[in-house]
Amino acid sequence: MSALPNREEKITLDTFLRGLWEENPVFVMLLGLCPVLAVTNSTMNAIAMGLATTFVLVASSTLVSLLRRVIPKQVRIATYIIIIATFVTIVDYVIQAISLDLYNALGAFIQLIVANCVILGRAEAYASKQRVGASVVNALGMGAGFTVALLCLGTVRELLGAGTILGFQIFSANFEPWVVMILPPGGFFVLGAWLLLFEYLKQRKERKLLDSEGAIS
Amino acid sequence: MDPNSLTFIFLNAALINNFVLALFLGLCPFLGVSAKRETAWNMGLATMFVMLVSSVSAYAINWMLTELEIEFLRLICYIAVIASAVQLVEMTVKKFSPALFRALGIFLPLITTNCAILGLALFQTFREYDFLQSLAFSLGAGAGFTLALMLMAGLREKLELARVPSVSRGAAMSLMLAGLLSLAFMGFAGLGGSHA
Amino acid sequence: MKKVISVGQIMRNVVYALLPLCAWAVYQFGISALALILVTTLSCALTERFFCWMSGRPTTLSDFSVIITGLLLALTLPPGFPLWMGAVAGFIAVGLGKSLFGGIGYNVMNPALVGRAFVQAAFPVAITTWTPAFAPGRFVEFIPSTLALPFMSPVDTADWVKSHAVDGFTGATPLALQKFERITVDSSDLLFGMVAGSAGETAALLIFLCGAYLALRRMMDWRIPAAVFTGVVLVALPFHLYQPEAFPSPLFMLLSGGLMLGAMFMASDMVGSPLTARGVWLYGLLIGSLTVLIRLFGGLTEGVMYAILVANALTPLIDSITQPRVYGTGGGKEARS
Amino acid sequence: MSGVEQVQEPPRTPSFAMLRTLGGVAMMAGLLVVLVFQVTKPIIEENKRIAIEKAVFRVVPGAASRKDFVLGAEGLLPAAEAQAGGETIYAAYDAQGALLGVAMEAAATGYQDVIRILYGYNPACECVTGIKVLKMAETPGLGDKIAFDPEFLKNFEALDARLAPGRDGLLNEIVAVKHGNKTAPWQVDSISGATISSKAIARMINQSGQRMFPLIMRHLDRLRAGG
Amino acid sequence: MGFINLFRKHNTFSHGIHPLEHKESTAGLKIRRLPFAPRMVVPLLQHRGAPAVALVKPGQEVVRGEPIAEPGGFVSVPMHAPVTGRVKAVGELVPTAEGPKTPAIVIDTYEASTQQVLFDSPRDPARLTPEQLVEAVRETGMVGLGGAAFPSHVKLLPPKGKKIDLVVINGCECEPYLTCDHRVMLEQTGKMLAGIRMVMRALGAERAIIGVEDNKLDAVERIRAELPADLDIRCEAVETKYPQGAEKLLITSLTGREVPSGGIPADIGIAVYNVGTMAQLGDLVPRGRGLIERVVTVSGHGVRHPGNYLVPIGTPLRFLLEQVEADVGACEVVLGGPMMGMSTASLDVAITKGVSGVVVFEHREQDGLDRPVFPCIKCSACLDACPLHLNPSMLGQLAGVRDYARMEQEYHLNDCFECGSCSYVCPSNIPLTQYFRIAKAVNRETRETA
Ligand SMILES: Cc1cc2nc3c(=O)[nH]c(=O)nc-3n(C[C@@H](O)[C@H](O)[C@H](O)COP(=O)(O)O)c2cc1C
Ligand SMILES: Cc1cc2nc3c(=O)[nH]c(=O)nc-3n(C[C@H](O)[C@H](O)[C@H](O)COP(=O)(O)O)c2cc1C
Ligand SMILES: Cc1cc2nc3c(=O)[nH]c(=O)nc-3n(C[C@H](O)[C@H](O)[C@H](O)COP(=O)(O)O)c2cc1C
Ligand SMILES: Cc1cc2nc3c(=O)[nH]c(=O)nc-3n(C[C@H](O)[C@H](O)[C@H](O)CO)c2cc1C
Ligand code: SF4
Ligand code: SF4
Ligand code: SF4
Ligand code: SF4
Ligand code: FES
Repeated sequence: MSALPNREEKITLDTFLRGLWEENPVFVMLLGLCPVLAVTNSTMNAIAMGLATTFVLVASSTLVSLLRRVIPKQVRIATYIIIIATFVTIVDYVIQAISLDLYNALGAFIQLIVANCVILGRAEAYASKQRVGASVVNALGMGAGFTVALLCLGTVRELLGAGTILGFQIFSANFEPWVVMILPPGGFFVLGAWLLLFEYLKQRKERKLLDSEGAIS
Repeated sequence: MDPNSLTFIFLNAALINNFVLALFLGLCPFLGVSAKRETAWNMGLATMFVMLVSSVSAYAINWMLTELEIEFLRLICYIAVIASAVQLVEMTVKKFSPALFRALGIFLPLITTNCAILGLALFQTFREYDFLQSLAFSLGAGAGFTLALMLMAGLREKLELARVPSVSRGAAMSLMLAGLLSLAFMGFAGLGGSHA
Repeated sequence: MKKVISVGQIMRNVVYALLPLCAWAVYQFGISALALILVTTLSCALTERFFCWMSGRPTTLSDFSVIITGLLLALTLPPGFPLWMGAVAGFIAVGLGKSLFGGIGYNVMNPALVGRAFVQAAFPVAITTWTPAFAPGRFVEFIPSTLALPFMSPVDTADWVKSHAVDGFTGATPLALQKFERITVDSSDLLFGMVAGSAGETAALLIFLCGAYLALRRMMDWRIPAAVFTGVVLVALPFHLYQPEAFPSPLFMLLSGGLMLGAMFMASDMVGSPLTARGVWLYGLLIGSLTVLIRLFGGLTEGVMYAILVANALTPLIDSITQPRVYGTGGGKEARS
Repeated sequence: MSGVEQVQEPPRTPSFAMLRTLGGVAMMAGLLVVLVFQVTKPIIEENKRIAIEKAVFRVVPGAASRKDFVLGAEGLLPAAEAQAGGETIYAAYDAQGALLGVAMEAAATGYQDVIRILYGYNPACECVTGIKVLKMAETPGLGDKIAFDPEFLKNFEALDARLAPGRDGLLNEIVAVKHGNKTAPWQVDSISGATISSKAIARMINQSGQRMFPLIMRHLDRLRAGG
Repeated sequence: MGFINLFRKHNTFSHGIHPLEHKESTAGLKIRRLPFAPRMVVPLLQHRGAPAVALVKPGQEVVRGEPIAEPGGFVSVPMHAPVTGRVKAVGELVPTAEGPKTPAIVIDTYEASTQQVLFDSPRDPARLTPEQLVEAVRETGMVGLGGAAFPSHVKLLPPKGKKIDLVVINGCECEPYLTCDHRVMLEQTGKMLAGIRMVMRALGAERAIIGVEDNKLDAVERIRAELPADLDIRCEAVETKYPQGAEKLLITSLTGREVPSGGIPADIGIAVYNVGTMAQLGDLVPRGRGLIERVVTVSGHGVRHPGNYLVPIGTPLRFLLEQVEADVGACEVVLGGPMMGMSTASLDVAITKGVSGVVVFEHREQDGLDRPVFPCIKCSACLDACPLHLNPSMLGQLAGVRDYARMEQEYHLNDCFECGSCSYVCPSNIPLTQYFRIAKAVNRETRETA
């Protein structure tokens, strides 16, 4: 985790991109894993969850940032939680209004967005100290990072587990799905495999860097 | 076995639909506090305890909200009431059993708002459990959480001594271990259902 | 002053003990079983080689442990299991079950069973599709599902089974028959492998003898199978006495399904089992009782694999509560004279 | 940072600021939620109604309208009038208003967890006319076929559920048999490889039917009349 | 839980191992004298405790049996000249089997040096008070000949408040190859019993038990035939099993009692002596002489004339091996028994008071040792072997990640007496005992620097 900015920050591309990669809440910080694993047995669910989370993230960051000068220290966490819970309740009803099927597929995990520490973490570590603009951009970045992670899992799991993406047949009709991928163990395995891949690439890069330095000196 | 019996609810929450390994609830503490058996045990106890408290409070709030017909405030109330209830109990414990407090203390504030606790409250509401069923559910969920945590901690301590390849050290390995545990727990599927 | 057995010797002997089982499987199920055994073993070996190469370690093929993994894996799969799925199982067994944690000695769960559990969850239909033993023409003709194209669904074997009309073959294992139809298969059929089931699990007597060879040569801890059997009997007997028609006898429990193979060759893998004698008893009793409970009250007909995996996961905890009592640290002995 | 400190400075006490903020935020939250709730409530209810209707019409083919009743201690009452709890049943009528069938829920433990279904019963032919799975956690590709496998669903298009002469239970127990072994119209032909899930469906219909069908027959007139 | 004793196998301890004995080639051979080497090397530290302090100067003449060094502290012993000759050097650094070099007195032997010991001051042990007896033992320079080389007089002065009521005499000789104690029991029975009598008197002990492994029943018979009537001394056969001779286990085998962890036999009122120690004391104290030679088993496939030799202390190993026509070219030489002994790199080390055997292995005999080391496969063979019921598997794994502190705190590292049983049985060929030695050394060092 890079040092948290204490001074108010200028909005740069980095404010957004940080959440997408360098501080990716799922792959790097390993936060909010429960929804990531629970709802990614299909791409559709992953997208819906990503959007819902991003919305709550952005909305609560905005409000927290707006109110940052009037919230006393002692009650700030309580306040944040109430704010977050409010937006989650809103999302919950909106999704029910949009599609009951989707709502049933996501189960309790919409409401559990409240417990997702990415959101509380952003509120506490960033939005409470930054201007609204920067907070929104940062929250969008984090939301995007979270959504990308959900998609990384959702597509792999749906593709292998059902042979489809977003319900469209990708492989030949005779493809034998790997059911385990949409079962709970599959969630762990796929996330584990992504982390392995990232670690492998990182180590390879470091080795190359070392090698090239060695060659120079 | 009757799906509404207390035993079945307990077993189901502990083994078949284990909170961590099958429902994906409480993963952050599961991955974060499972490096050592001792902390895992204390964390498990703390969680079980908080689950019990929140199950009781959720039952009470839900009853009240239903009476007042303001269910739409459920989520906000749950999270606020559970957090304060835990804080209250924490203060009581601190006063009457400092030893217990030392064991559980550091974990309590961390767990209060995590998704296993909230999930427990929400599930018992959705499934319309009565008071006793809610208790059995929370105890089962807590026991299952502790079991998963202890298993994980045991395995991780064992692997501390292994020559694990550099790539799989760390979070990736923990996830793979969780996957293997989850795979093993699939054997409990359908336990207690009558199939004759 | 070294004149004890080496790891390589132990592993080689286990391979020897497994060969009769493989031969029996081939005799029973024909070339499909042979092909399956070859494919899983090859897949395991190649995976081991690959991961050793990836992590820059010397190859460890020569210790033969990976051959055991391959053979045992094949023996636990249905004889008509598609070969490509067998290859997947082998890859997962060694990759996820062993190499990920550092290779031989460091795996936390039995690699062969990790592979099997994975394909059981991935391909639940294929792994519960049984074909008859002693089908005519089994030495010249593959079971059609065996040759499914990689990543493609296997063809339905129902017609093939019909065309080979083996007397009264129902496509159900003795355990499934017992559980769903309350038909108990004769013990003698179970002893000699005259039933449906995984390639290497059917002939209880042969498995017992091969395991006994290992136990006698002290390459395997006899306590583990003994404890598993005890656990089975302790749990199955009361139920059987209470309701003989509903709950099968302990003998049936011991001889049916993968219990014999699991107790003799898989629970006994020392890497995943506790260290002390007390720990091993606990571990074995746990496997035995869990197996019976899953069989009687679970959703699955067979529970040996899951029981062993769960017990493997419990091993570190069992170990921690069964440390040996060190000489001279109490236990009341000092007081005596 | 400085902003926070300013707020805490006297003359206003910190606890006043805390209360004010918490109260304010809570008010705002309440308002927002109520607002959204009010807006979405009709939509959601409509969604739910459509969902139930779709399900009822599916399990009672040919239905055009439905009425909800509660079958409980007080006997059969229209849902709106029922005070004490009971089991909700949905009576379905054709375009002319004639009773086509009754839909109700049933549940039992399947392979992984509890399976809940809605199924239709036709008092005229004394048979089950269709099922729809409402909730399950069966294995994808195996047990979950109970929801859509046409061959399996065909079992329930006219599943014999005649009452025994005493009118207090079924004449023939509804049971699942192994795939391909169906010989009687009250048997359910299992999905191969998912016997457990199939048996769960048969079992839940049997249990529910043993109890409910005699009651429905008793209140048939009321149901026919529609209230 | 007395009834459990009914099932306890009598006269043995639990666990332990059964290595091949290889005693047949020397067990029947009488003790023979070895000629003097032209140059003798007497290290000043041949025992546990403080080094001795030299009393002689270079160029000085010494007579066989004359004291040449005095004790350097309470836990220390004097040294005596093994030969008549001229001191060539004092304090010269010489190699040892353990590795680090140590100062020694080097003596050039006069060719005329006789086997006769001229340095005598006879006395009657029966007349000495216990205190005088202890002093007399100290003057002999006697250390434990069973291998540990702990100064014998120290064991005669038990810690305050501890009363010794039982003396256990260790005639197990559980190490493969070694037969020197066996020969001593057969050939010097009387001297040995005399030594036991002295020790019992010095300690005020009422009873003594001589424990002998049941592969030496001839020795048991011989001893039983000569047991004195006036003393409560018994001779018991115990199971032949390694490491039966470790004092803690021998005590358990003979009495069923356990020495507390971290304690010494004196804590339960017992003192343990080796049979060779007793025989030498029985010989030396009445004559007022010092310890200048001991019986050493020389054996192994690489030795042409294996046997038991009475070797002057300070004889260079190379000389000894020449005398028995050992083929040293392609061999590994172990001082002590093969299980506990040290494989020595240099042939210039001297035979010291603690060396009970010299075993010469041909390389092919060592086949197992160069097998590759595998990771621990948790086979639990080592747990079943460890006579102290430690968990060598876990200790080894912890050593692998250098968690030495945990080895000590949780897994009783300090109880391990490095018997080598675990390494012997390990199919993965893990040098467990070696790891434990290193771990203990590192822990000791960290404690000292802390
Ligand atoms: C559920 C749970 C989650 C945790 N998550 C984190 C985390 O994300 N980051 C972290 O540094 N410590 C985490 N910890 C460990 C912290 O509790 C640790 O004690 C804290 O970082 C120490 O901070 P302090 O030195 O400021 O007290 C977690 C602990 C628990 C029980
Ligand atoms: C991973 C896995 C998932 C399974 N899922 C189901 C399921 O969803 N429904 C079911 O009835 N049986 C399920 N089974 C159980 C077996 O398929 C069981 O043997 C089968 O139901 C017996 O039916 P059969 O007699 O037709 O083979 C599953 C088994 C495994 C290994
Ligand atoms: C593993 C081990 C094996 C031993 N084996 C013998 C033995 O066979 N004979 C023996 O006299 N002493 C043996 N000892 C030494 C004894 O424990 C004890 O130190 C000795 O008997 C005391 O007598 P001493 O001081 O007269 O030598 C052994 C020690 C250990 C640690
Ligand atoms: C008695 C015995 C049983 C074994 N059983 C298994 C087994 O069930 N599965 C397996 O993968 N390897 C087995 N092995 C081989 C080996 O221990 C295994 O590959 C290790 O788990 C690899 O670290 C066995 C070895 C022995 C000696
Ligand atoms: S706050 Fe919740 S989501 Fe965040 S780390 Fe803790 S348990 Fe996980
Ligand atoms: S190999 Fe040689 S030294 Fe080793 S036990 Fe055998 S004979 Fe003895
Ligand atoms: S060397 Fe130590 S750990 Fe090994 S067997 Fe001997 S006493 Fe036990
Ligand atoms: S004998 Fe060796 S391989 Fe076996 S448990 Fe002990 S250390 Fe491990
Ligand atoms: S515990 Fe972290 S998201 Fe569930």
